[in-house]
Amino acid sequence: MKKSLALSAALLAATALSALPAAAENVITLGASVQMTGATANTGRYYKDAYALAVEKINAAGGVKVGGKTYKLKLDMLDNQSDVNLSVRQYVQLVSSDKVNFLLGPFASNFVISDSSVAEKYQIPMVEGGGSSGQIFSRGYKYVFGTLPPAGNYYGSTLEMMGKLKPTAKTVALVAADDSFDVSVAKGTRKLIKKAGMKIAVDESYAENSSDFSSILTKIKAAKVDSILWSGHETEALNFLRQMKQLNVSPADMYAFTVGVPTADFRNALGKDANYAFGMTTWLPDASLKDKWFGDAAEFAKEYKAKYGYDPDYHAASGAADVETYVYAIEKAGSLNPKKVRDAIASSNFDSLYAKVKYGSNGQINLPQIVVQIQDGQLKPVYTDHFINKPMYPAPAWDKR
Amino acid sequence: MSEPLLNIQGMNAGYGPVPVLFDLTLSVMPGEIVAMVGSNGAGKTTLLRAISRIIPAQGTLRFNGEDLAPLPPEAAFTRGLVQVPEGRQLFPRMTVEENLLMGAHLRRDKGVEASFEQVYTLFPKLKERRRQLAGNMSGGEQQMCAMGRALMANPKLLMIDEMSLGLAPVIVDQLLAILNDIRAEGIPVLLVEQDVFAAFSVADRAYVMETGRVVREGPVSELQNDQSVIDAYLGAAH
Amino acid sequence: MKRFILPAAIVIAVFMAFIPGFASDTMIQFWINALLLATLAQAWNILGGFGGYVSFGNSVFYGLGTYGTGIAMATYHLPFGVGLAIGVVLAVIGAAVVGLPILRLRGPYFAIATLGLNGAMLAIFSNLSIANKNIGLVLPLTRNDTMFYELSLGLLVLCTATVWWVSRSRYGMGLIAIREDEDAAGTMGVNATLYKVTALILASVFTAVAGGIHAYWFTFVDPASAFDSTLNVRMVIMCVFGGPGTVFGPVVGSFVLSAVYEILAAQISTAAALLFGLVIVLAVIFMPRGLADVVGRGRALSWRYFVRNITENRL
Amino acid sequence: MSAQPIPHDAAPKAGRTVIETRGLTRRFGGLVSVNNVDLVIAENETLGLIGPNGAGKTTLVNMISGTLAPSEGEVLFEGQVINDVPAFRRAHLGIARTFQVMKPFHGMTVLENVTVGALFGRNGGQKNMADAREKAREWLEFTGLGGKIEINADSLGGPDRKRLEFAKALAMEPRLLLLDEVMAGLNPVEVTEVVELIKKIRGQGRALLIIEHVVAAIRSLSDRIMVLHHGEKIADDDPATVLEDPRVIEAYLGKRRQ
Amino acid sequence: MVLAQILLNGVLLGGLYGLMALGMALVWGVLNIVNLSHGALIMLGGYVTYYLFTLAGIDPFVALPIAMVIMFCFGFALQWGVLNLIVRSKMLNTLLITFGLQVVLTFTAQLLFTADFRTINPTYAGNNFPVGGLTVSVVRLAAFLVAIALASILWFVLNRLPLGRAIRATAQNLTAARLYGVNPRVLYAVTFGIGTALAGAAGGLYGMISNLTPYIGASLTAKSFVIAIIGGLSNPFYVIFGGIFVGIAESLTALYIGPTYTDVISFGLLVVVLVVRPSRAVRAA
Repeated sequence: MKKSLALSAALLAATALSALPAAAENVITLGASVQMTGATANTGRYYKDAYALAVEKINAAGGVKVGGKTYKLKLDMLDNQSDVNLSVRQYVQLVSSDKVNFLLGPFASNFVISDSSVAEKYQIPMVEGGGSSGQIFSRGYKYVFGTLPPAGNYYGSTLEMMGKLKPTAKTVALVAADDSFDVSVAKGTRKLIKKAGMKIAVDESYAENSSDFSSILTKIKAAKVDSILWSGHETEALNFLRQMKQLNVSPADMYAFTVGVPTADFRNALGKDANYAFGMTTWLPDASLKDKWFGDAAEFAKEYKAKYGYDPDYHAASGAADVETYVYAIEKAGSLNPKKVRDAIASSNFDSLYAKVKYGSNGQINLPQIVVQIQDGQLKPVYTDHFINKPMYPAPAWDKR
Repeated sequence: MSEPLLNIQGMNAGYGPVPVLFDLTLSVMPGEIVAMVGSNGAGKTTLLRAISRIIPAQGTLRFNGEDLAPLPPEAAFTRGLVQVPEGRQLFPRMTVEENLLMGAHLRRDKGVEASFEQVYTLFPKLKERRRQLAGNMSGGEQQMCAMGRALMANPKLLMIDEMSLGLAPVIVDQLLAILNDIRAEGIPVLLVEQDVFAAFSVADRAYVMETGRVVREGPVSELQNDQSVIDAYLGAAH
Repeated sequence: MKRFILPAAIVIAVFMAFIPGFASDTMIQFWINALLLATLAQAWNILGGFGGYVSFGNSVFYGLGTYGTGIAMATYHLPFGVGLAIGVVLAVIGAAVVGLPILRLRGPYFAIATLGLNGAMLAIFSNLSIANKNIGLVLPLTRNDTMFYELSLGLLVLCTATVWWVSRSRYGMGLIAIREDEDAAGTMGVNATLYKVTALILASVFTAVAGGIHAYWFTFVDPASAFDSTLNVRMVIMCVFGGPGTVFGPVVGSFVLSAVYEILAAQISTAAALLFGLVIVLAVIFMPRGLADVVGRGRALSWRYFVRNITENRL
Repeated sequence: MSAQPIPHDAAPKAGRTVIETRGLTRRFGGLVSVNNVDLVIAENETLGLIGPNGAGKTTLVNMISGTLAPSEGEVLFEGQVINDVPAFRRAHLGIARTFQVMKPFHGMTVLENVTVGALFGRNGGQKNMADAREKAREWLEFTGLGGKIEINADSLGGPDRKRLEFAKALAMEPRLLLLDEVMAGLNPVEVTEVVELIKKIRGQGRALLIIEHVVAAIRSLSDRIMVLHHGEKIADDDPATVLEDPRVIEAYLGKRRQ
Repeated sequence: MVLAQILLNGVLLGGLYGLMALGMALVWGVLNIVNLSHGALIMLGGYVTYYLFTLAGIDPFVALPIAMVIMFCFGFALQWGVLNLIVRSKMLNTLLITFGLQVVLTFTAQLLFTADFRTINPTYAGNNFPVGGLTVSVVRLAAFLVAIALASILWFVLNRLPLGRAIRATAQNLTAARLYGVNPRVLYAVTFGIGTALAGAAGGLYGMISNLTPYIGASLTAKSFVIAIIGGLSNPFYVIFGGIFVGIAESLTALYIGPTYTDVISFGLLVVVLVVRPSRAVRAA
């Protein structure tokens, strides 16, 4: 027992020692806690790598100029191990002990919801590219900015496109996971479908992390729908599509997913079965997206691939834009004062490799989704507010491919 | 006189802090049926446990001329010292035949079939019931199954713990007759029994145990009418 | 030496009350978490450590406390205290309703049945509109971590005081008797059903309050984090690591393991979880009776103790 | 009832009936373990219960103490049928027992073990820890464990464990004390000590039921001896008569064969 | 028609569920260890099959037996070297250590295989054929048949071979089994190895129907656990029936109540089975 008391005492001593602050000169530190390991590390890596690449690039170009002084960016990045409790603690550490200047966000809405509370408490801005749930931006927080567009409008451009295609789909099966983000997507999509004059023939939600969709697919098959609009997580999208084929479910016209389709994983895993799947992305590595540091989005994608060995997707681009937001805002504010920088972020308006970055009054960006489709194993952008490429439409039945 | 098959000298044994056996000496000669009798709690079962080395014991323990003490516990079994445990310890949800086969579990020789024949000849009832689950049989049949299982191991010495326990006298008589047959097959038996006269009716020699000690030993013919045997059970007033 | 433990613990507790005055915010965050986890381990200790009933359903009470507070504050805009009270009431009802049928089960059956409860509860709350289904609830933000720290510390002190009382009361003697031999305890006059159910209810109260504090501190509640079965495994591990059935073992076990996890996460992040798993495996192998037993041996402790633990439990 | 035990030597005269069973039967599957047993023990009376292994003695005790429900028949305590009374309530009524396999509470000291008995036991036992501890000390003193109260119960040797079982049961201040093989595994000297101990606790209104294999001991302790064989009562009389009974001898030693 | 298709889905998937639980039930029944790392072993089996398929180009159904052999060795070593050290310990300790193992296995897998999800995707993975208006997925049917086949083989081994006899004997009466020369240490390791091999096979099939990440283990443990309880531990076919029962129950729940309620049903069933018939649920082979 004595020893355990001694242990506790040692812990307490450590507590006392940790009160000492650390200081830095001519360096602006950006703090982030992202999923490098654990269940969501698969997507977390986009943020880890994009943050690092953007910082490296900006420093190479001379860094940030504030009031005649040049600052280098420094990244203080921690691994939250996909543990949301740990991530909150790490953000507090970043703000209070490591004394970072500003915060970058983690991945996933539930992390952002809890972690952004830290930013709000300490009144240090957090620019995040990993959470788009309405709950993040409906709390009236002043210090949280998001570069992912709101969930409700994800299917906006898809439905607009569907209206222009012949034959026009009349019935829709809407399938969504039951988590915050996907429920928001489903809610918005229902309105959009009604507006487009289509009928929802099947409307199902499923428990997050489900791996079997055969019941839902059987219902869809029985309802003989023209189209399926699906919203959930990447692994589930993959399962859903595989099981569509296994159960021979082919809607008359088309099927689309909110996530998965733009990633290389999706195509690799499914091979030619990935063809015809519609998806969406807020971002494509397109040369039309000009950027101050990378030149354009295509260059960014090239450098990213060269450095990390895999293709970036919109998560990565969104993450890079988060870092760039700070550079623009700090230079504009001419100060490192969190409040001034916060105000400068709120009035951001710049072109980047990701998109034109401009935050709404609630702190969230709004972007049109680009409809994409996998055509002969290639990811093709199809539609934004006009057709970019010709869609392969309607999708043939599985046995007729 | 030839060397004893089983030779125990000065054995002490017990459970943790509770000593049970005190300076115990016992031997079994080839071809003999030896009875170890005594009332409940005298330490008979403990003795068998000490012999099969489930519990630690001090003293000499030799079997077939070999010192078992430095060997691992399974050595006793592989050398032919086979036990029919108290309460039969059958595999209740296995058939009679499977139970018997478990007796021959370690045997790789060609004699298993012959052992089956031998067991079924000794216990015709087991042959009738060979497809039945052991747990569903009567007590007497279970005891037969347990003895049959032990015989399947091709024992050099068969040790039977409380064979008559909970069985009707008629059944006990049948089993005793079978013990004679087993001896006739050349297998010596150490019979650990509470039922003195049942044991005496087949045994050549006997030991009487009381509270962990051997109090009398000798040929059954001598002990048969010895008052001290009754005293060992019902107190010294007899 | 034994008689110094209590005064020492009181001194430490008083000292800890002043930590927010000088420690860094990060440390306070660490401590809030560690204190809440220690409370969970300590609450588990009541039925698990003293009564010998291994519950994997305590996370249900945590979830009920979390949601009681969450629903009250987010949906009905009630004050925090009311939320906590609602959470406690929910948990107590849950413990009584669940406890009566399930505590009839002995040993492994009980543990197994409680394993099912958490999964069922998670699924139920994911579909409950009042709990905003699987989307979760956002609570109002409070900028006062010191309050959360002192609340957590107070709760742990209260819980530990309760366990201290249990350890030396008629009630606790009854629980220990049940743990050692429920039949013997019954024949000695211990009303086992009553004792077990009240122990579960007692545990549920502390567990629910811990859940409520965490919810408000964290400002977000969702079913997956509220009804997290690994949280239950963590409380069991912390309690067992420290020493089940002792007063301070679970607290020390929680603090040590929290620190180990924190250090691993900070120093070698990629392999941290892996090493944490290894710590559990090795602890079970080498010190199956917990840290308290190891430390309690004092000078008599040698490598033989660890070897004996293995030889006793291996085949 | 006085808390202070007064040593007795002579067995006191029997009084009011404490425990009675009528036609008590217990089956396990097809097996009848206890068959239609009637038993009566009065105040201050000691009944010895003997019989070969598997005769159903412990089953009978289990039914009286309430850990096992009878298949048929009744258990009456002081004239009241207690079939539906759970074990812990029977303890409150004043039934205490020891276990054949000794079960000290591990991780508790000797004193704590006995304190459990004092805390629960008859009429719900002592409500106050200090009183219970005091009572436990007295009984430990009485059973000769007074010097070992702070020792962990696990580290007691065989005879002391028996004493501990005694002290635990006595601390419950029972009206009926069921002793299940408290002498098993003891050497003759220790058996004598335990016999002396039991002699001391006879009387004071207690009824005693002793299961024992050491027949010499039980004959010196019992007012009456009852013999069970294959679950049935085959004798119930004074010790001398019972032990001469040929049926009893046969039950124990078996049938004489030629 | 929808109902028929749903029932068919439930039955086919239930067979795989049963196979997942088979190894857990075997280990539970014989060693009295509730193996919380069982799901992680399924996950490992999936990865082994995946790499045999992608790196060595072996058809997954051919790779399955190879994966089973590899997993057998792994399970044998795990029992021999680690679990054996606590096999006589309290049940709580076995639960904790297997939970710890689950953590270790999961994060080792993450270091070795990364967090990317993998699918075992042979060319015929999506094939299907119609039967009287119903659609039957080739892979699902094959998985179902493999599950039945493995349960049959296990039944045969347990009931007709000396090894299985020894396994059952040990489960029913460890003392007597030792008395007749069974070496429980070897036997336990072999049994755990068989359980692990079955988990490996389930993992390979799972990878063809769903996808693999290092983190699927925990939920698969829970599922296996529920099925082992519902099916009972006494007969491989009961476990498969348990799986089919859960598969059908989940499918019907998804059809009539909603897909988000499936877990309420399976965990609810578990609690009900335990409270109503605890002894039947946990009886060894």
